[in-house]
Amino acid sequence: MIHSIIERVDRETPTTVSLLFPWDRDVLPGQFIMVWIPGFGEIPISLSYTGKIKGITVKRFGPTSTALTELKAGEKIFFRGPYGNTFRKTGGETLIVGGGSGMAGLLPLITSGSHGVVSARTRTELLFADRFSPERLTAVTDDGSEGIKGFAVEGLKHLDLDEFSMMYVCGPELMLKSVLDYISDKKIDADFSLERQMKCGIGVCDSCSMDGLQLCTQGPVFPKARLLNSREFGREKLSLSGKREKL
Amino acid sequence: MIHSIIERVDRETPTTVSLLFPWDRDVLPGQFIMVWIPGFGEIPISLSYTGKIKGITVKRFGPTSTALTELKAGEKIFFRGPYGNTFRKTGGETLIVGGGSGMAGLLPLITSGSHGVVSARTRTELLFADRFSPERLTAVTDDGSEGIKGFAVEGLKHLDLDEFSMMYVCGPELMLKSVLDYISDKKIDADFSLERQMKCGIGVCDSCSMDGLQLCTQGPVFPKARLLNSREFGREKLSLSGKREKL
Amino acid sequence: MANLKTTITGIGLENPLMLASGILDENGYTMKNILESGAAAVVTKSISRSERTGYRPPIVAEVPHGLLNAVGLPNPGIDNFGNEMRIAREAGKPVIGSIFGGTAEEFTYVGRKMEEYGASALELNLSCPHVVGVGSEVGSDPELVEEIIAELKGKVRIPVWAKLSPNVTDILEVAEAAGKADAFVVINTVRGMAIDIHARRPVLSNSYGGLSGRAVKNVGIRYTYQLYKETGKVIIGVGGIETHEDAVEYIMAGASAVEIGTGVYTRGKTIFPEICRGISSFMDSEEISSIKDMVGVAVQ
Amino acid sequence: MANLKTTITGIGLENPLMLASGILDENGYTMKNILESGAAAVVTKSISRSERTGYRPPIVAEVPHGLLNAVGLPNPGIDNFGNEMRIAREAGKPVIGSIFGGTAEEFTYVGRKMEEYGASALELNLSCPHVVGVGSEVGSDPELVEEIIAELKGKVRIPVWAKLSPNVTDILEVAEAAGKADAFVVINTVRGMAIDIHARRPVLSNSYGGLSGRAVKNVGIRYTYQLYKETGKVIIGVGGIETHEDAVEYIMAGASAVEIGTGVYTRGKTIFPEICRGISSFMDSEEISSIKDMVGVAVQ
Ligand SMILES: Cc1cc2nc3c(=O)[nH]c(=O)nc-3n(C[C@H](O)[C@H](O)[C@H](O)COP(=O)(O)OP(=O)(O)OC[C@H]3O[C@@H](n4cnc5c(N)ncnc54)[C@H](O)[C@@H]3O)c2cc1C
Ligand SMILES: Cc1cc2nc3c(=O)[nH]c(=O)nc-3n(C[C@H](O)[C@H](O)[C@H](O)COP(=O)(O)OP(=O)(O)OC[C@H]3O[C@@H](n4cnc5c(N)ncnc54)[C@H](O)[C@@H]3O)c2cc1C
Ligand SMILES: Cc1cc2nc3c(=O)[nH]c(=O)nc-3n(C[C@H](O)[C@H](O)[C@H](O)COP(=O)(O)O)c2cc1C
Ligand SMILES: Cc1cc2nc3c(=O)[nH]c(=O)nc-3n(C[C@H](O)[C@H](O)[C@H](O)COP(=O)(O)O)c2cc1C
Ligand code: FES
Ligand code: FES
Repeated sequence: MIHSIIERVDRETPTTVSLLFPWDRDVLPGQFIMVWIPGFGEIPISLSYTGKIKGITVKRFGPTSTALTELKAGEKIFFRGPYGNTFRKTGGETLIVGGGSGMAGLLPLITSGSHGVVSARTRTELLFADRFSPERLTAVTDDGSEGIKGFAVEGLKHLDLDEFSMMYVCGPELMLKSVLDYISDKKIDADFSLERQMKCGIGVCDSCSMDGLQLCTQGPVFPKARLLNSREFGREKLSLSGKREKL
Repeated sequence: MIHSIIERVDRETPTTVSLLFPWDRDVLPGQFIMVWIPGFGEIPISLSYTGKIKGITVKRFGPTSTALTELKAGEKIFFRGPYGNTFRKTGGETLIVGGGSGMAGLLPLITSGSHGVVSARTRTELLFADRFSPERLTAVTDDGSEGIKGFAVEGLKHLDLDEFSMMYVCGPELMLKSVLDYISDKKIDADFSLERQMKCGIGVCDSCSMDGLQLCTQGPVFPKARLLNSREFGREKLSLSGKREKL
Repeated sequence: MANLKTTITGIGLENPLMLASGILDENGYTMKNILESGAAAVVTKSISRSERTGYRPPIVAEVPHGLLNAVGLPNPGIDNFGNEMRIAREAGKPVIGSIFGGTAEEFTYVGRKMEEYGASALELNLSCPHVVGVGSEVGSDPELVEEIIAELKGKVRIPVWAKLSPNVTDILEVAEAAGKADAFVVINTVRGMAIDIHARRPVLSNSYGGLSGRAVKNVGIRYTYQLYKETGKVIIGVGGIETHEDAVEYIMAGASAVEIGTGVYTRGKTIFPEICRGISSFMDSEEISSIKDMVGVAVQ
Repeated sequence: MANLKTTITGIGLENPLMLASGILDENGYTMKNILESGAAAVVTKSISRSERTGYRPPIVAEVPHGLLNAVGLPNPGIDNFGNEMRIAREAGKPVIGSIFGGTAEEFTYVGRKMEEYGASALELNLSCPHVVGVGSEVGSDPELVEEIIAELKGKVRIPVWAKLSPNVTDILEVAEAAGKADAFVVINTVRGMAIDIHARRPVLSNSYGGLSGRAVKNVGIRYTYQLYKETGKVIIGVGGIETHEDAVEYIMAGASAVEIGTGVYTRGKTIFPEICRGISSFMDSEEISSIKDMVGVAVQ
């Protein structure tokens, strides 16, 4: 295990915090680490800060992620990685589409030229919406408390996708699927960063697999073309025990 | 184990052959390899050729060395190494003193400016005597069949040691001891390459040790100064079982 | 080009390399992908009668020269595994069903279902916890092993391989009990543990785990050699294979075929074709014409 | 600067690092040299009643991440070992006598002589071949172990450490039999083998050997943890220690002191002072003031 000392904790939303810590290692946007909270568990978390100081942005969920959001500056953080691949680079204007904590892994991609579609359950949970200039932000909330009411794909419908050279998408798999379905016959290319159950992070346990590919080693980022003909994406996954289930 | 194919076999004396084989590795004069003859045993042998093509020069003794002298060109040779340290470099004229197969490890040191004291039991066993120009060779045989009769140290007595900047000595330990005793109060410096029982070659078995030093990792070459105050050199060694014995 | 084809307990293999149980073999599509990557066969994750979720992560720890794992034998239960078998078998190569249980009845139930699903052979994982004697494994209870295999051999027609644990005082005693099996598979993981000194606790949620990878290669070679020499059985070697030299070492020690687990993590799925190429050129340079001609040649 | 002093079964050590048995401890001058290099104590080569020459070379094979050895327990016999003990003790630090035999009488004869020679403790190497049950070791015969230790404890005053083999199904059974020992030492080497595929035969002249070094570290950690947790005894950890992190890992798993063997080969004799420096700065940065404060802290 690698360990570091947390330097700063930023509260991003009522349920989400960023933890910043020094780690002298080159990492790429899209890559993740397996974060270990001794006594609780180990979970995959994207690197939201990929500069000299690294950072993660975590949403409270079960016991492990909750323990993680309760860490303080000065405390140790344990992890291994970095794991996984990165996004394709592109010139031109990019569209960044994040749902819930999915914005965390997209943060390193945001530039002054990016347009964002940020979706969340409710207005207070819109993560990193402030990182886009207001005229380049499309906010979407399930409850309509801010921006467009509905799911992320509703936000896309308000945009002219031909303006963008590339779309980067991260969020719950069903959201990704709806985005993929929406753009399947459109010109725009896209990279999707997927999240599935990950037990090992290193390509041995098969818990994260889709179509025979391991999200942890061959993903988590997949190009639009790869997902279009998928047999499992957005449809089926294996449970903790390995039981095939509908998504 | 490393393996190579023997390229050439040179008969050097009735009991001694050189085996030459390619091995793409930098080695230094004085270093040795542990040569394995499957089914017979494994023994330490100095590298007598240290250029691009490597070579060893082996005298028939027990089963393993005998099997080694019977290998033919085209056959495989198995070994590990290189192990051990090397001789100190020096300018000026050097004196090379080798007894029996001890000349093997000294071969890489012979230059056109070297003077040699080559000793052996009998004239046909004088190893590498032909590598010195005749006027720079002092041959010594136990039986007086060539050159000076007696042991190596007798050869030294016929030379003015002040002419040499350095002496390199290799041979049976008692020969080395008599040489050391002879030069102990003389100005000449010397490097001695020692041979003791070696079972592992890598500094774990303690079978080759002398004064707490391992010949295989901290030797086999020791400077005159180190040997002068030795408690074990030329006096005592441990047997195959580890029993302390007089040399 | 040397011919890598071989057979193991009557099952034809296009090369001697199989995927080991527990590594990338829970999802049918993954198994299919591994077969398409060049493995001659895959062994499924070990399957039991009932569903198990396994342990909470951390379930693996990357240690120097190997992996430590305590996955906790998660599996959907044999009744839920038919779909994965069907998908894996689309590759048209042998799929070996790894099964485990605590009693002969459990093994038999699961084994018969595996046969129905089209498994080419059964691999019995005898290293699972055994309820009666606390702390011990099924595989260290020779009577139970004998009973399981006798029972299974009477109930299924496909070959039965017994995968033995290295964590025993005397493997020959277990091998004798498993004497009715068609082949022995050695080794399963070696028990081990890793502690994080900064967190001051074991890394794996289960504390204890099983060591695999390069660290255990020489242990696997030893058991392969010993079982080949002392029992004369068909042996399948597994443990720490990452290069073609490792595979050949197992074969010369007596293995008729080998399995690769941790090597897939250290070298990727291309390990299968890469090792095949390596074996093939080794055989060419040593003028060996078939895999069978190498089996056990180093055994004295 | 953290204080590295500690004690083990009443023996004061200037730091927790000792030389393991069988590595550079046949010649008294070598043991003295190792003590002067910074080891707190040395354990001698295992000594028996009668002289033994051991096996013909190759007696070691360098394998990835460790060493395989089959030295064959060469030793001059206890009656010829007094001189070496005297020379080693000139360093003024504890010398632990490792002894072995096939019967309680042999152990007692050798142990009493070792005590006479000034050994600070006896380490019983229970991993030597046992004549009665062919193929098995003294250490896998609990009754014999119990008898040896009972007998010795009645005949010598110095502490008795039992060095246990990792090659057993259930170490707790052996530990129970060895319950009268003052400490347990784990682990001895793990059985293994290496085959040279170009020579097509085992490398070691004895074919089988014992694996040591990094490859076995996690096995040693596991046994240290298990014995500390289940028996509450004083534990001495050994196996694969090459860095200060390794040493601390053993100590946190329950070891009161550790031994280093193969590390002397991979890192040289300076491994002792280097690891001491490393432990010391680790303790400083973690604000731990004594070795004893780390012993077993990772045990759940
Ligand atoms: C590549 C990737 C990147 C991600 N990035 C982020 C990010 O940046 N920010 C973010 O907030 N989220 C991220 N996530 C999602 C995040 O990993 C999950 O939300 C998180 O795992 C949930 O943690 P938890 O507290 O619910 O886990 P817990 O409930 O504490 O469980 C911990 C682990 O144990 C497993 N587990 C639980 N119970 C059992 C059991 N009985 N048996 C076996 N296993 C069990 C869980 O599946 C989980 O793996 C990412 C996920 C992936 C795959
Ligand atoms: C650094 C070094 C360099 C050397 N260089 C050369 C050189 O260049 N040329 C040369 O000719 N010689 C050289 N020698 C000497 C050479 O190593 C010996 O002459 C050789 O070991 C003798 O081989 P053998 O055939 O008698 O061995 P064998 O009798 O076959 O024995 C092989 C090994 O087994 C050991 N052994 C034998 N019986 C037993 C037993 N019962 N139990 C345990 N072990 C046993 C032996 O001690 C030996 O190590 C060198 C020696 C050293 C130390
Ligand atoms: C993550 C992991 C999970 C494993 N699960 C199983 C299993 O379910 N059943 C089994 O028989 N062996 C299992 N094993 C053991 C392997 O099949 C194999 O015997 C062992 O890892 C040694 O081979 P390797 O060094 O090539 O990995 C597992 C090994 C690993 C690393
Ligand atoms: C060459 C060699 C010889 C050994 N001889 C002995 C021995 O005589 N007695 C003994 O108890 N252990 C012996 N051992 C085992 C070590 O003492 C130690 O238990 C083992 O090597 C694990 O520690 P390491 O990884 O630090 O070497 C030997 C180990 C090696 C490598
Ligand atoms: S998380 Fe285990 S294979 Fe991806
Ligand atoms: S030959 Fe073994 S220590 Fe030198």
